[in-house]
Amino acid sequence: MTEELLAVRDLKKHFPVTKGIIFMKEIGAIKAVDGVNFTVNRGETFGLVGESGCGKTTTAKLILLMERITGGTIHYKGRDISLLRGSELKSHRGSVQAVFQDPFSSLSPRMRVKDIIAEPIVVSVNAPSKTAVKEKIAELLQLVGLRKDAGDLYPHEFSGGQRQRIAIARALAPDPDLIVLDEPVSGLDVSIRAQIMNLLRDIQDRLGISYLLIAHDLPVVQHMSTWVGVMYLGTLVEIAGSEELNENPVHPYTKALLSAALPHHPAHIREEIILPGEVPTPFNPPEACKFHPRCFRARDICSSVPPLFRDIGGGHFVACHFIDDLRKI
Amino acid sequence: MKMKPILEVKNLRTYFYTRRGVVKAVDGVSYELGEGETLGLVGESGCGKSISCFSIIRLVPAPAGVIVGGEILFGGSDLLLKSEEEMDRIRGAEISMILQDPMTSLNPLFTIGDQVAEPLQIHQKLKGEGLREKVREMLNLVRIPSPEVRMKEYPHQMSGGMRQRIVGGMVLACRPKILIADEPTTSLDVTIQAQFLRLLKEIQHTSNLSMIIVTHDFGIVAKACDRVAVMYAGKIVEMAGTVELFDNPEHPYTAALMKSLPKAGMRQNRLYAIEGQPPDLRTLDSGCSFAPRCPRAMEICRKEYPPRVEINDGHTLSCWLRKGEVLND
Amino acid sequence: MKRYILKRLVQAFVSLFAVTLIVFMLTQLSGDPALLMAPPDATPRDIQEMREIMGLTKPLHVQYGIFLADILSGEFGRSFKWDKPCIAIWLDRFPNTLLLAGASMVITIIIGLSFGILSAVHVGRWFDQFGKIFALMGQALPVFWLGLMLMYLFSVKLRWLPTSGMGSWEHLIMPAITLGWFFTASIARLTRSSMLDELDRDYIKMAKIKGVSRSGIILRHALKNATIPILTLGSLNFVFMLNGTVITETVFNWPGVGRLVVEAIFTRDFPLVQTTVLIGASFFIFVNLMVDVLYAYIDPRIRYQ
Amino acid sequence: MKTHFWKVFSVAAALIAGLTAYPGSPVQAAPKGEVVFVQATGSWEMRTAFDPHTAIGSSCTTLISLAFEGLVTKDEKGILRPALAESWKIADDWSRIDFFLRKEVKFHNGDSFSAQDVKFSLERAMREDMRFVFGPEMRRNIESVEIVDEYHVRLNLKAPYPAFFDRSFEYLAIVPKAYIEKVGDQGFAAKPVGTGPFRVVKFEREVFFEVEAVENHHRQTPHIKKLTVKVVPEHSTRLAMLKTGEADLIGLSAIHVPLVKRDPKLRVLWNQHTFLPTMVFFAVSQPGDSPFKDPRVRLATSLAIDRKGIADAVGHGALTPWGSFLAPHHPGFDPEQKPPAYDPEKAKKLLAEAGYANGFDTVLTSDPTIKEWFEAMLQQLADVGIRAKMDTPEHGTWAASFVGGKFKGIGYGSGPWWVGRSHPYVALESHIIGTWSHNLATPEVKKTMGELLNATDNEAIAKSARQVDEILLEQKMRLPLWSYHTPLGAGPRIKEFPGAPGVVFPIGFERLQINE
Amino acid sequence: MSISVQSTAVDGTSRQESGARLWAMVLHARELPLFSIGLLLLFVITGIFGDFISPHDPLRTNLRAVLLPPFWEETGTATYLLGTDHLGRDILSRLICGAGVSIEVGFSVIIVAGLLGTLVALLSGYIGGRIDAALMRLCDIVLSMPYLMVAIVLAAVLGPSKENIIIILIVLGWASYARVLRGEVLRVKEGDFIRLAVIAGASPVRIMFRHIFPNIVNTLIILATLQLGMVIITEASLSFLGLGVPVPEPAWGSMCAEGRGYIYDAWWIAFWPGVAIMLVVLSCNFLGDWLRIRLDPKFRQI
Repeated sequence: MTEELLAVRDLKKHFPVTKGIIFMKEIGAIKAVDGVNFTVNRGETFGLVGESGCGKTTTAKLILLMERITGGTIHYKGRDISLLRGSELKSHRGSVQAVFQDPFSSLSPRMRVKDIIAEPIVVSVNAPSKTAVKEKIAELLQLVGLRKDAGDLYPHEFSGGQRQRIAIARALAPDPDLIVLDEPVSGLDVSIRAQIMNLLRDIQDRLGISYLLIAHDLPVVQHMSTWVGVMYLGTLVEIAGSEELNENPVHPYTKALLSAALPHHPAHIREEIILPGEVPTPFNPPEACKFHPRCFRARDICSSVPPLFRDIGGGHFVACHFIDDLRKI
Repeated sequence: MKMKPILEVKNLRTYFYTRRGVVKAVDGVSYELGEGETLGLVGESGCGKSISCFSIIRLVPAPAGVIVGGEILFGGSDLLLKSEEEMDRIRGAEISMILQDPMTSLNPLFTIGDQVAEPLQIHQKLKGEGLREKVREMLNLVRIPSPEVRMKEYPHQMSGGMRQRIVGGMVLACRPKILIADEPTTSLDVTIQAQFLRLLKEIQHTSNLSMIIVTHDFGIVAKACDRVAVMYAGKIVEMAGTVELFDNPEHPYTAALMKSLPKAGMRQNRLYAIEGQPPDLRTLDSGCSFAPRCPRAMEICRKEYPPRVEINDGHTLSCWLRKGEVLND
Repeated sequence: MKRYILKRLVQAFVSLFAVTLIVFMLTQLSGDPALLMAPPDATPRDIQEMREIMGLTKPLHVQYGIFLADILSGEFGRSFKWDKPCIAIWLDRFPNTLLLAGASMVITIIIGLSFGILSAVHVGRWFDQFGKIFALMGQALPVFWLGLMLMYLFSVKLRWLPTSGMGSWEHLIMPAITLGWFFTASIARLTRSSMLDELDRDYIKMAKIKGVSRSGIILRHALKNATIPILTLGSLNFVFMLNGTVITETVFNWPGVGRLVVEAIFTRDFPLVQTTVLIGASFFIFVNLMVDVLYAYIDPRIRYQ
Repeated sequence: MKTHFWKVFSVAAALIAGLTAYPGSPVQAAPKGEVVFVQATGSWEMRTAFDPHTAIGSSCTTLISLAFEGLVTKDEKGILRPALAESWKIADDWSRIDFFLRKEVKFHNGDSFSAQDVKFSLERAMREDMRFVFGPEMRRNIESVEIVDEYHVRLNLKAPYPAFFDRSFEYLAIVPKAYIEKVGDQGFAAKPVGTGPFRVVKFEREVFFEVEAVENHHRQTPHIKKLTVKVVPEHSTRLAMLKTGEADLIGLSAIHVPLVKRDPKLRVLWNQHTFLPTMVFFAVSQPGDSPFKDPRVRLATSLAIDRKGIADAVGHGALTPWGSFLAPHHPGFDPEQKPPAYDPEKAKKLLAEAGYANGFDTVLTSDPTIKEWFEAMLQQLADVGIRAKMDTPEHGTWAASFVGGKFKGIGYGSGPWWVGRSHPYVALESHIIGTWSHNLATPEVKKTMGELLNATDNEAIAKSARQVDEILLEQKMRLPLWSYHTPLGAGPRIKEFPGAPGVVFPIGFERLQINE
Repeated sequence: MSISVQSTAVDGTSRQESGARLWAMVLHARELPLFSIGLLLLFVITGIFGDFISPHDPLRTNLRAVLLPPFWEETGTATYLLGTDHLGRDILSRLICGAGVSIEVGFSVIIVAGLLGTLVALLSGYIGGRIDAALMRLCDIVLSMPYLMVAIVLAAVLGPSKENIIIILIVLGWASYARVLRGEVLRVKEGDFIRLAVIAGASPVRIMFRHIFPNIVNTLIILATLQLGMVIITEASLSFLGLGVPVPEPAWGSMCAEGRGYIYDAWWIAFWPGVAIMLVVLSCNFLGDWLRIRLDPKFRQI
């Protein structure tokens, strides 16, 4: 039925913090990503949601092989890609593409749109002929809803929404199976946001592509995703199907996030769970359950024993000691 | 619910004279703000909502930006006729403002204490222990833990949420009557956003503060505002009480914006999307500025700007559709 | 911070070592001091003897070793021409250069800063334009040309100021202006642009919102923040002044390090050239370090790192 | 805050305005009886602060002549005159020189002068650790210094040593034995004491030197009370100082001569015939082929140069076209030796004869300090077909290449450096057979120079000198171009200052008279 | 300030603007510094075609016409419009041909030093790590050298010639480009388009030259315009010490330095090259300033 495209297991990224002038001594680490597990299935969207500093963007960078991992594995189409080097890496590049938040900084300002879109194809190991590239560009432009002659223009001649379309076209160019969408709509105006979200959904329906969507905005993630993972301070605290998460959130943090999400009608204001304090720094984070200092359910055990990330049925994973209590609420 | 207006903006027009033409950033905006009321100004970026607020306190970026017309009545007199020195006495003491980005709103070289103290020194001529006491009080008010310590610290030592609270404490130090909050939570994380909005509301209740909240997010409006004005291309297209507006959005733009927002917890198939781009404010013609994107645009929409009419108690609208209906009735 | 300073010191040490090597190689390549000092009727034998006495006949690596040892001893070697420790000669002259550079710096700072601030406040108006042209003139004219013109005007024509030399404060005016004008431009321009930068920031808007007066905004909020780049440039300019008084000192016959080094170069007084260049380089490195420390003093963001 | 800033600002502005507008500091002339002389070179060519026996260069002549005396000196005609020696006698075989000393001479500190001091001074100058520039030369030539009696000193020589008299007048100051033995070399250098017409008041190396007149000096009491010598390397600045009256006397750059002449208050004083700029055919001493190895080409070069034209245009009176290697004050000088007339046509013919009808390319090297003269020549040489590319290395590099014999083509030769060398051998030695000869000395020249060296009576000297001159002119390996006169700029207060011929760095300040 | 959605918004959310549009603006802008550009064009044209334009041979001395004043003075002649120098050479011709020398020196220095600096900046900024550390140390060393002193030493060692002056100014000049441009590279490197290029599999060389270089070229040009003036002034300073472009070649700096001796009675010898230097340097500065403002999105729309 569903086919695993990307499987991330116990993914870790620690940035060492050093001291010393000539002889560097490690005095600790920033644990940006600290043991993350999730799976992206073919043709589906996996959404990662969390607040700033929770490690979701670092996770994306690791999957895109822009940073070396500290630990764990990233299996893509059954192969561990985390340790690829040289020509293997080069030939892997292209099969996972990305769209980033800022449509202004993600297009090289000094290149024509057609060159920008063609770049992933042109630099690939077996680049197709010029005419093939040309056809491909025309096809992609049409797919993302831009005029044919858009290719000859420079990025600055487009508005934010149009640029994001160009960025999507570029990401589609090498026919990737997975696109990492890092906050693809948060830089856009409200009226444009819907256009792009629709476009992304249409493309997925037509091409069967998988998305790894990263965003801080819960409604957006829920709208786009099949599965949603909630991240807090470098770890996943909960994974569930999009609607399941809305209806049966289990982890206290997920509950808080949902309660804080803005209503779409004044009458719909939920009971608010205001979390005390702020997200701690990932440098020497809290022991055991990282959420316990802000958690309204925290007990002694939370600061001593790390909770397991458990399946509580139907692919709903939660990392909390009090799952059963919480489910009742 | 008729309240005594504390601030009346009448036909405000603020233009920017650039080398590439005149930008009519605010073009005939009128509204009033009742005592203790929260007014939401909603619109997409570039619609003029921020500039209209900066116009109130006469801080339009010079020399390009010029307030070319209108009246801003506050306490019985027109702010636009006041001298610069008089305005200095009003700013911070009577009318204050919070900007979007707490990371840049504080002067990095001064301590928190100094910055919160500054308006008190200027307007209330406080000195020494009295000043310190007042600063401590303000920091307590905005929930800064251990204010005595924090006073001596610098902005970069604070997190974003804390900085925004400090900004709040700073601008409210002299107990102004009006607070303008320009996208006060946009750059904050969801959970912190919730904290801050609640704090603002609390302070408002205790001190009978009138607020204008500028935002692009209907969620914030739903959560925090009593009345809403929707702006498009430098003009208010619709204004109503919050519940009324959410229940009966009359302007096609308002309605479309609301429909284009993804709803939490639902994986809808498609969102409603407004086609096209917001207009270039330099090249507006005489018709309704939303007409080019409006699915229900009529002949007259392209020719003449619709007048503002009151269609319900406190619900005003500028749209030929409704005007037409009214006429037909 | 301490760690950072230490790290920088180590780097500075490495840089300085490289500088000694470069300077040594350069001077050694440049010619024969014995020949240049001897009068025309000295015979080749006399000249050779002088060379031996100066230690120029030793192998290069030995000479370099001696040079390093001399630096470490603190004497920096003995000048060929003066037969004194170079450091002593340098110390004799340096106060004069310091005085000149100091006076120039004062002029530069006062004029540059006020022009910069006023230009920023009156951006685009006539004062801005005038200030720009005035400031740039200092950089657009060869220093010696400017110096001679000033001398012609103020000494020869108007007879207000003495032409040259050191003595009363009147002697200081023209050289200080000549030297300072050149640097005023950069300070004025930088002050203007960093003031404009700062005036554009959110915290300035916040200050206005708080009701801070115009002068308070300019002088208290913006200027303090704009100080950081100005401080960098100002202190580097000061080093450039200390090292770059060559022309001014020659024109106005100011007995400073600049004149000393020119003469040392022309007479191939290697130890003296090496000393001045080396000290000049260490100034640069040292001042750079000082500026970073000063930053920390001004900017809490750096202080608490 | 606001007022504070404007206060500071206005004070600063007022200060600047005050500084520039303050009229009360007019440029001041030296007080009555005092003279300021501004010297050109920045070189204080003594190793140790002020010890004449550590002299390593020539520009300290003026300073030494003020405070010190040698055994002999020169008068305004350039003739050797007694100074501390009343008379002297050179042995016919150059085996010794006897000096009979002046009596009742006192050093500035009151010590009496005697033969002891002469022996001490000469031996001190010969000491290796003094590193006196002529120390090696003295050690080569002087066997011993012998005190015959209190006022009679004998130099026992190893070889003929005519240069001794020139060294005596320029460098070989006689210093007080007792004083130096008391205060040591360092003490002496810091507070020098001599027998000169002026006594040192204070000095700062390379910056200024202040002396005051010695009353009742045994030779001549100076007319002025005080003299300050300043060192200002930039010629335009020196001129400005002269014009403002800050300087009474300056070392003038030749290019400023017309200016000074035009100013009715100022005068130009000349020290005649200081040195002879020559054109040297470097190529002759170089291996390989060169057009200049043909004497006809060299003659053509000589004929192609308009010596007078250049002298008029850029010499400003400092240059006199010259046809001899000797100066008028040298025995054997022949006033009939004139430079050849400017004749480009003949030059072209000669070049054609030599096979260079279409000309050829070469290099013309010049020291940067006098480059105008040779710049002016480029055109004239090109007119006859000698297309020279000019090269002006920095002085130090130029000197090293010259002495190293590394130049190609043709170029500036800096001498004979007459500078008051009264003996023709001494005047010619360095450039004709010595350090600066660029390997151009032929055996014939060397032999004749040897004869000149050994000659003792004036006639023999004159004969040999003329012979050397003629051989050199015949060989045409270097051409005399102009005789150079060193200009001094004198302000209105200078009444009279008879210079000494050939002296670049002026001496004889005791003869300087001023208007009051 | 513009209020269209795609450009800098009034709300203060300034966004990075692209270079190509800015260039278009540069070309279409109404406030071109016409005077500066005209002067620099004149400078370049005379520099290139100087030999054809100049009324006389700039090297031709005429000892019968030395120190002639400009034509409007009593003794001046129309043959020598701006007068003659101490060797009777035509000042106008020397000025015109001197532009060529100044261009040759100025442009070779700013081009070579600029490109060298750019290369170092790209390697250092993009690749980072040890290469960065080593190159920046080298930069430090060069920058720490007292500029004029070392220039004098170098000029004395190498000997004054046009080529050597160029070499010296390049050796001492590249580091400041490298420093500034490295900062730019670090800034540009943070752009998402660089990340996307990596993801697309572009090689480091491609990223450096195809992506980063076009985005720092503005800064390079601005720096170069400002440096051009510095180069001309430094050459003049070296000439003053007798270490500039040697005679008889008519470089402005050396003309000025040589003419200074005549400043009191033949002011025109040093005056005209001085004015020429001043105008060109001023123009460079104005153009540089103008470019800086035009190419900086923050100032652009005011």
